[in-house]
Amino acid sequence: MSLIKITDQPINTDELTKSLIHPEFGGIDIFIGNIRKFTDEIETEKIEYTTYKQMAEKEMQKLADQVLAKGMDVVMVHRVGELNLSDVAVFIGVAAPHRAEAFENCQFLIDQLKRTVPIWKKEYDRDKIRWGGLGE
Amino acid sequence: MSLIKITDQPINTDELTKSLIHPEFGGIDIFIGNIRKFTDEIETEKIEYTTYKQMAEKEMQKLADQVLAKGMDVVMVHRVGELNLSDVAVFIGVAAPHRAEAFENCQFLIDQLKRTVPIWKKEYDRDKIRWGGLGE
Amino acid sequence: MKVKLFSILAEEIGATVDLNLNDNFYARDVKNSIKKSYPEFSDILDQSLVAVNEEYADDEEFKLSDVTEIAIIPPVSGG
Amino acid sequence: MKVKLFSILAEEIGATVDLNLNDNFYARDVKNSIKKSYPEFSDILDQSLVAVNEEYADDEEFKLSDVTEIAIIPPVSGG
Repeated sequence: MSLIKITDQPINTDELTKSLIHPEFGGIDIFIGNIRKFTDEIETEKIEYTTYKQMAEKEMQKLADQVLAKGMDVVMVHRVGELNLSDVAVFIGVAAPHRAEAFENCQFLIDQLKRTVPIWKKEYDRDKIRWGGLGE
Repeated sequence: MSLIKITDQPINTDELTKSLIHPEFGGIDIFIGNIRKFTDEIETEKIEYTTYKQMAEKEMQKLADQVLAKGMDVVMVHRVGELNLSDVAVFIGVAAPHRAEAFENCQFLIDQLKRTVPIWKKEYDRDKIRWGGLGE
Repeated sequence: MKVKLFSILAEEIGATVDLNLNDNFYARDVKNSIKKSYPEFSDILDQSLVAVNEEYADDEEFKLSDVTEIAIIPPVSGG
Repeated sequence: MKVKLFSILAEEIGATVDLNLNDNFYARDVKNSIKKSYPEFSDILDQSLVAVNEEYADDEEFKLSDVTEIAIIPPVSGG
């Protein structure tokens, strides 16, 4: 019942959350990343995400498979396109028999997604445009 | 906008999740605990939660205050009464500027809730009734 | 003084138990007093905490006149 | 061979760049070949990885005849 995808549509957090609630599991940890207005002094207006979609979904599936192999359920959805303040960019959920595993694996998935999955952000800040991942 | 409460009504995970999404924060971690069918070999049929409500809400607020004081947003809701398989018993959410803090503080809140908040479960298992927290 | 009981103690003994406490008392006196009447719950009482005025009580002495509410808190199991 | 570009490279250079690769090549050859034509992006290319057939490429040698897709992956920034 795992769901792994890149989408250009708004993320339905309610539907994804409910898909993780099963009687086999007792603990669900969910990470939601949304567009933040301020990063220190920098004010963001919108973010445009692009992706190398086929490869990104493969890389997400590889990460999910490591958690699925331990008998947990996983949801990983990343949105691309133009996102405004508060819009949800990423939803990661792990359902596990016990809560410690749910936390640990959910954090693993978002940490790894940020390291390996080919998705890029172009940040439209009040002062200028910034490309995520590149030094100033 | 923090919300701390004990309720005898079903937990609206969608409403609580959306209440945590603000442009001031970029990372939200949510823990959802639901009624699990199997704990090793033991099959659970339902759980009845009771509470010392005024004190439980005070204890939950004390925990939340520690996280609110660090500038994050917090939701902590625990349901009491008779819960069936899959029903959500607890929802803990932390919204923070950065994700590591969200994970750390969400896990802190559920761990502490289980240690200090006066809520008790009476577990109706297939073989017998078990009171949570007491040795066999 | 009526002491609130919860969980298995409430189910087995009742929602409250009436105790005679001294004008000055310690949290442990509350548990000991219940143990005398209900020795079969000594084991659970040993694992329980005492809450005075909706706060967990430490080893300090309480003045009965300051106390509006006492409760026995068996090991909690929320979540 | 058309090589896919993304992020700032796609915006500045285009969605693909056409390269002449040898029948046997290494991932670094792809980056070096682009650098020759676009020296102004050397810095970004140094930070980028190469993906061959939708997998991150290590230092191994590739046979051009086995390759259906090559892409340059600048530092990722999802999440």
